[in-house]
Amino acid sequence: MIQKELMTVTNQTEIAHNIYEMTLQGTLVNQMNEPGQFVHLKAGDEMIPLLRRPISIARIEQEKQEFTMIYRAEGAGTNALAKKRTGDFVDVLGPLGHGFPVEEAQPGQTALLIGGGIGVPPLYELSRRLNANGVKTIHVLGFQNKEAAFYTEQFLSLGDTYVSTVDGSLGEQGFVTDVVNNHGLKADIFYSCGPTVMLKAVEQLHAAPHGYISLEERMGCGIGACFACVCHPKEDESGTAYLKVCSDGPVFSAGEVAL
Amino acid sequence: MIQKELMTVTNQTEIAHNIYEMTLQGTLVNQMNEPGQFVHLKAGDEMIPLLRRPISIARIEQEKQEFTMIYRAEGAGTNALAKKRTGDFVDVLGPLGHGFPVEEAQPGQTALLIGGGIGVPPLYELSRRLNANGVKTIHVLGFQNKEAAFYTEQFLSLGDTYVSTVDGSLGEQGFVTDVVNNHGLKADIFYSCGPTVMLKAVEQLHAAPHGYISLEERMGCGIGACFACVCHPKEDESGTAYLKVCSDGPVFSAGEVAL
Amino acid sequence: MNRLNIELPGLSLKNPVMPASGCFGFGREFSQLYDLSSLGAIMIKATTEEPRYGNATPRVAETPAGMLNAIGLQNPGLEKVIANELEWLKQFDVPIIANVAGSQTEDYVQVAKEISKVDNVHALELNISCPNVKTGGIAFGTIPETAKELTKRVKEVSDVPVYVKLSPNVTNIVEMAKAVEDGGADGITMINTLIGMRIDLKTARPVLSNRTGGLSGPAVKPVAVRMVYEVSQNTNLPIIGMGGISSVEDIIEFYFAGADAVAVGTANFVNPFICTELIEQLDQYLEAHNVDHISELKGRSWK
Amino acid sequence: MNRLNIELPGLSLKNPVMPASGCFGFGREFSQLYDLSSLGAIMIKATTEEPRYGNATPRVAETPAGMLNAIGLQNPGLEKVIANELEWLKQFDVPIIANVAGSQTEDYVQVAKEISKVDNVHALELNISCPNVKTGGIAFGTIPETAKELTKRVKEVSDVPVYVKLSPNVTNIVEMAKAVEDGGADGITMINTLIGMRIDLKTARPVLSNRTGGLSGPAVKPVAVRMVYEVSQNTNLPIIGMGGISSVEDIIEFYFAGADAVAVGTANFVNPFICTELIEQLDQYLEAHNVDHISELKGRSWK
Ligand SMILES: Cc1cc2nc3c(=O)[nH]c(=O)nc-3n(C[C@H](O)[C@H](O)[C@H](O)COP(=O)(O)OP(=O)(O)OC[C@H]3O[C@@H](n4cnc5c(N)ncnc54)[C@H](O)[C@@H]3O)c2cc1C
Ligand SMILES: Cc1cc2nc3c(=O)[nH]c(=O)nc-3n(C[C@H](O)[C@H](O)[C@H](O)COP(=O)(O)OP(=O)(O)OC[C@H]3O[C@@H](n4cnc5c(N)ncnc54)[C@H](O)[C@@H]3O)c2cc1C
Ligand SMILES: Cc1cc2nc3c(=O)[nH]c(=O)nc-3n(C[C@H](O)[C@H](O)[C@H](O)COP(=O)(O)O)c2cc1C
Ligand SMILES: Cc1cc2nc3c(=O)[nH]c(=O)nc-3n(C[C@H](O)[C@H](O)[C@H](O)COP(=O)(O)O)c2cc1C
Ligand code: FES
Ligand code: FES
Repeated sequence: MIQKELMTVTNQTEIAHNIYEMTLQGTLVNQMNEPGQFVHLKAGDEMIPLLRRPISIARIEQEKQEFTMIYRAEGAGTNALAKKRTGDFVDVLGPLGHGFPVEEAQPGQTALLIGGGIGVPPLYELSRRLNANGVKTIHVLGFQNKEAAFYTEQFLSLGDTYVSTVDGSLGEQGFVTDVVNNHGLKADIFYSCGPTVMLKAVEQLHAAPHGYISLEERMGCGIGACFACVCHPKEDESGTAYLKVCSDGPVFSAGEVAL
Repeated sequence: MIQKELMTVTNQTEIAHNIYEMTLQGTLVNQMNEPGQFVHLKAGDEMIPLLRRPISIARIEQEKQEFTMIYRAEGAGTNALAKKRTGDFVDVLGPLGHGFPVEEAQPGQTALLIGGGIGVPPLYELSRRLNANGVKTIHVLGFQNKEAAFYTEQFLSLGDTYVSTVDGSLGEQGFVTDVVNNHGLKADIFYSCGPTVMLKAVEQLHAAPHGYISLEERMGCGIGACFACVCHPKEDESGTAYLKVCSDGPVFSAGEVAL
Repeated sequence: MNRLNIELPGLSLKNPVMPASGCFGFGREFSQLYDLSSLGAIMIKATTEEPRYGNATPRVAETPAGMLNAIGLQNPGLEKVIANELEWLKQFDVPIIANVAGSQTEDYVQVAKEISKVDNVHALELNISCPNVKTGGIAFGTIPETAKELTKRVKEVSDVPVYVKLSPNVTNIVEMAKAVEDGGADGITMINTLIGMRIDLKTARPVLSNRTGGLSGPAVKPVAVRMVYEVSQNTNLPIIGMGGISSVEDIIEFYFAGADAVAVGTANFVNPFICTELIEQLDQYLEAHNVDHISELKGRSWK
Repeated sequence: MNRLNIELPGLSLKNPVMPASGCFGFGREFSQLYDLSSLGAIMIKATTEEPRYGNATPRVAETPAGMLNAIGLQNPGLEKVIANELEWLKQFDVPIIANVAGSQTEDYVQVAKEISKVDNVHALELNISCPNVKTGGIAFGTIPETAKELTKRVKEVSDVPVYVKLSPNVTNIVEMAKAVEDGGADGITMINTLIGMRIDLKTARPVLSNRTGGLSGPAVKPVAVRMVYEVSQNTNLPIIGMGGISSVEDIIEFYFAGADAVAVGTANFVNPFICTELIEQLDQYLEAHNVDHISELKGRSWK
């Protein structure tokens, strides 16, 4: 069930250049069960910025009623968020959307997790769940450069982890798809989140028989009411079919959406 | 000279119900010399509230580079101001306008200072200066009720002080003009600041041969450029003459302005 | 005591607060958050004869105290709206105001005719003011004679009262209001969005793929209040006011300006619970201010 | 290297940033704060033939990310403006754009004729868009034929190029722009304020004593950008863009939309040093973004 709650900041750390890890506490966490879902949030009740901001859930800790997000401070909304300190409140609406289907990977199988930039965070909770289910995970994480990279250690503790940066300042130089190709990585299923161009390339990889991708789109409501975030399904004879990233997604079956 | 400075809050105290005393420190204080001048200020660089707020200077302490204001937290601007804590910054433009002419009262003479509500604050620095010049001051301070009253002790330490409240919960019940009439107060000069209706009544008192009043008006620029704060001079044959409260005032000679 | 119930043509409202068209879909999503029966009414998303996909994304952008949208009338089409959405809405005790859109007169007439027959549709809202479609829409909303003609045609076929939604993007809003009054409109809803644009500094291109979009939210409230103020004094039609409402104080301001009821759009995105919260707060406000009935506040600024 | 100098009809600007009319008086107050010679130009307060007192106070009110004003063209009248204000301004090395207003054609013609003869007046800005005067003003700004006729008449008598200031309160801004182009205008300045209103919750009366006022500030920026975008593609006239500018990013947005220069209004009240600060920051921005000259940015959103 979707809740709206003023949640309490229990941790706010800049873990890379302009990249923040924030932990929030509240009963809303009870509603969280799928990795890949997101929250829609607002740092304060100001009219500027007016709209909420969608941010993925990166880690869920039910026992502590806490969840963690990782976000890049870029514009007005995320910068306001970055100003929050432990003990402050954040207005959270969530959990929203449909996440990654963890159960699609059978125990003993291998899952390939491919993330780019701020698309990396939701893969963390996913990987934790997969590993808990006895699924072997391989992680391929792409960043702009060394300064923008984060959570490589955390992923490493869950499975093989390849890191690439566009400028080669950390890990291999190149894109995540180069890494998959160069190492001939194969798996039973893949899960991916990142910029659309990356997802498009990932869909063409054929490193696994099937997989799931998580999309980004500018949002209004975040709950499926405003039609701001639609995308075209790949199969659409009428030309008027649509999927909403916020409520049908953000996670879709690879090949479902026209990228 | 008018300066714009991010000044530091060195004191913020709620001295009555929703009435705050705030002290600010910075080099801008060097420019302050007239009691009755005001500052035009903004709590932050947000676009809401957009405009600055005019607040009178209530006390100047050159040695410490500090000045004090007393304001009522009412709307968006003053409420934002009330949220400031010691060490925070406030964006101050000032000093602005023309204040009370202290030198119009001769040493040994008596000055009657009549203030209503948030019109009381500028009279405090005025009284300090007058007393420093050897002028005897009588203070008549009017408030809505006991909860809204402030600085009565401070004024008492400078001279005779009469307090009235509309509901009689503190001092005498009634208006400041009632107090002046009831006690038959007389002086060589009067100075007054408060709501326009009060100033109008004060001008009719004839408790002193002449005097000065300080006006309020909604402001845009605060420096005389936008014509938001004009008032009519009493003598105006053309019908097009005007005075600007922000730059020609806020203090005017009694009888100069059509109230 | 009920301070909030309002009778308008076709509409017996429990209270005068309703979500604005396009900001509430067909209610399904919000029904997960609260009971839709608590609303005064629901203005459903614009319905066209045929299904429409609308514009390419990005479809929304943020502006100072406002937002731009260029959804482009996306909707599943008349048939599905009736069969799925309105049918589903019947479980709630709430009147529906059906927002009707089209590219030419025949489209409007066709949709109006069919949709006005549906049980829970108590009124139509003629959307002659959508800035985000290339043909029709806005033209109907900016030329008085055209607006009047369309209103007349729709009135002829509608089984329920017809409200016309005015565009603020006109030189003379009173002239438009009078035109639709002459055309037989039963009420006016106003305002739709102002046409605006934002340009992306990195790409130097408009942020919205439709380039321009409709500006809504607190930023436009002063324009909306002014227009309600003018129109309410110059027509005899009831007005459902909207544009930037996000607090009880805003609702009161619209009433003082001359509104008979209000709709809340953009604020639903900021706080999806806002409509129910406002209904509760409005009642409290009236009680605290000793107002026996909300209708007493109408037009106080000019009465 | 000079990245900021701009040549416009009648105007050799050191830089393209100038205070907007009515937000800078005649410069006296700001001259206490910084050297007026640093400005690209100065658009002085509207001047009418006779002195005007303007509207009663309150004349300003705050709105979300904006403000309303209803000054009502207060000014000391043509004679005094020339004798005192323009004379005083001669000490600065800065071109003056004289904002000309009136109630009827003859007023405009008279003021234009006289004021355009003054040495430091390098251009006129025909104010056909002031929403705060009862007669004239706004009518000239909303009827294309009337605007064209007025422009023609003023052009006949003016010794300097004539810019026409467009009102955003029209259905079709391009039509208005084309009309004044046909009338012989040398340039366009846009936008003036949107008509808005705020109502005081305590008194239930409009906050402004003039009731309605002109909305300006960040809230209106999306409307201004959209209009500059449309007009710049549909006329050949240079455009001085304004409406909500308060940062270098805003200036860039107006350039991308199609402006040739920009004016800053309301922001002068928020930060009286803003014009000089923006001029400096604009130069830095262009350097940081490897732009050789500001004019390269014009119309990038549609080129
Ligand atoms: C489902 C989903 C999950 C996301 N998860 C994360 C995450 O875990 N970490 C993270 O750092 N970012 C994430 N993003 C991207 C994040 O939403 C944007 O970076 C953020 O909204 C930008 O806001 P801003 O205030 O910094 O920028 P501004 O430029 O002020 O934003 C202006 C408007 O554009 C929208 N916008 C701008 N960029 C994006 C974008 N890339 N995607 C969607 N809307 C955008 C904003 O929401 C806002 O409405 C996610 C986006 C989506 C849709
Ligand atoms: C010269 C001068 C000196 C003043 N000195 C003091 C003082 O020492 N202490 C104090 O408490 N107040 C003083 N005031 C009044 C003070 O400026 C207002 O109370 C304050 O601006 C209200 O702002 P707000 O954010 O609380 O209200 P809002 O309702 O948010 O204000 C909205 C707009 O109206 C204007 N406004 C509202 N009330 C007034 C008012 N009474 N006078 C002028 N503008 C107003 C605001 O400046 C703002 O632009 C003074 C006013 C003037 C003109
Ligand atoms: C995302 C979005 C979609 C909208 N879609 C419609 C629509 O389909 N039909 C319509 O008449 N108005 C539509 N509107 C306009 C609103 O109903 C309302 O008139 C406008 O947004 C002003 O109110 P607000 O400021 O409260 O949002 C839409 C507005 C938004 C923000
Ligand atoms: C207080 C005030 C007074 C104004 N007076 C005039 C005027 O005399 N003549 C004119 O053409 N425009 C006048 N304007 C409009 C501005 O020049 C400008 O077009 C408008 O405010 C939009 O710009 P902004 O958002 O930067 O303020 C005035 C605006 C304000 C806020
Ligand atoms: S954001 Fe509103 S439908 Fe997806
Ligand atoms: S506030 Fe601008 S002239 Fe006084």
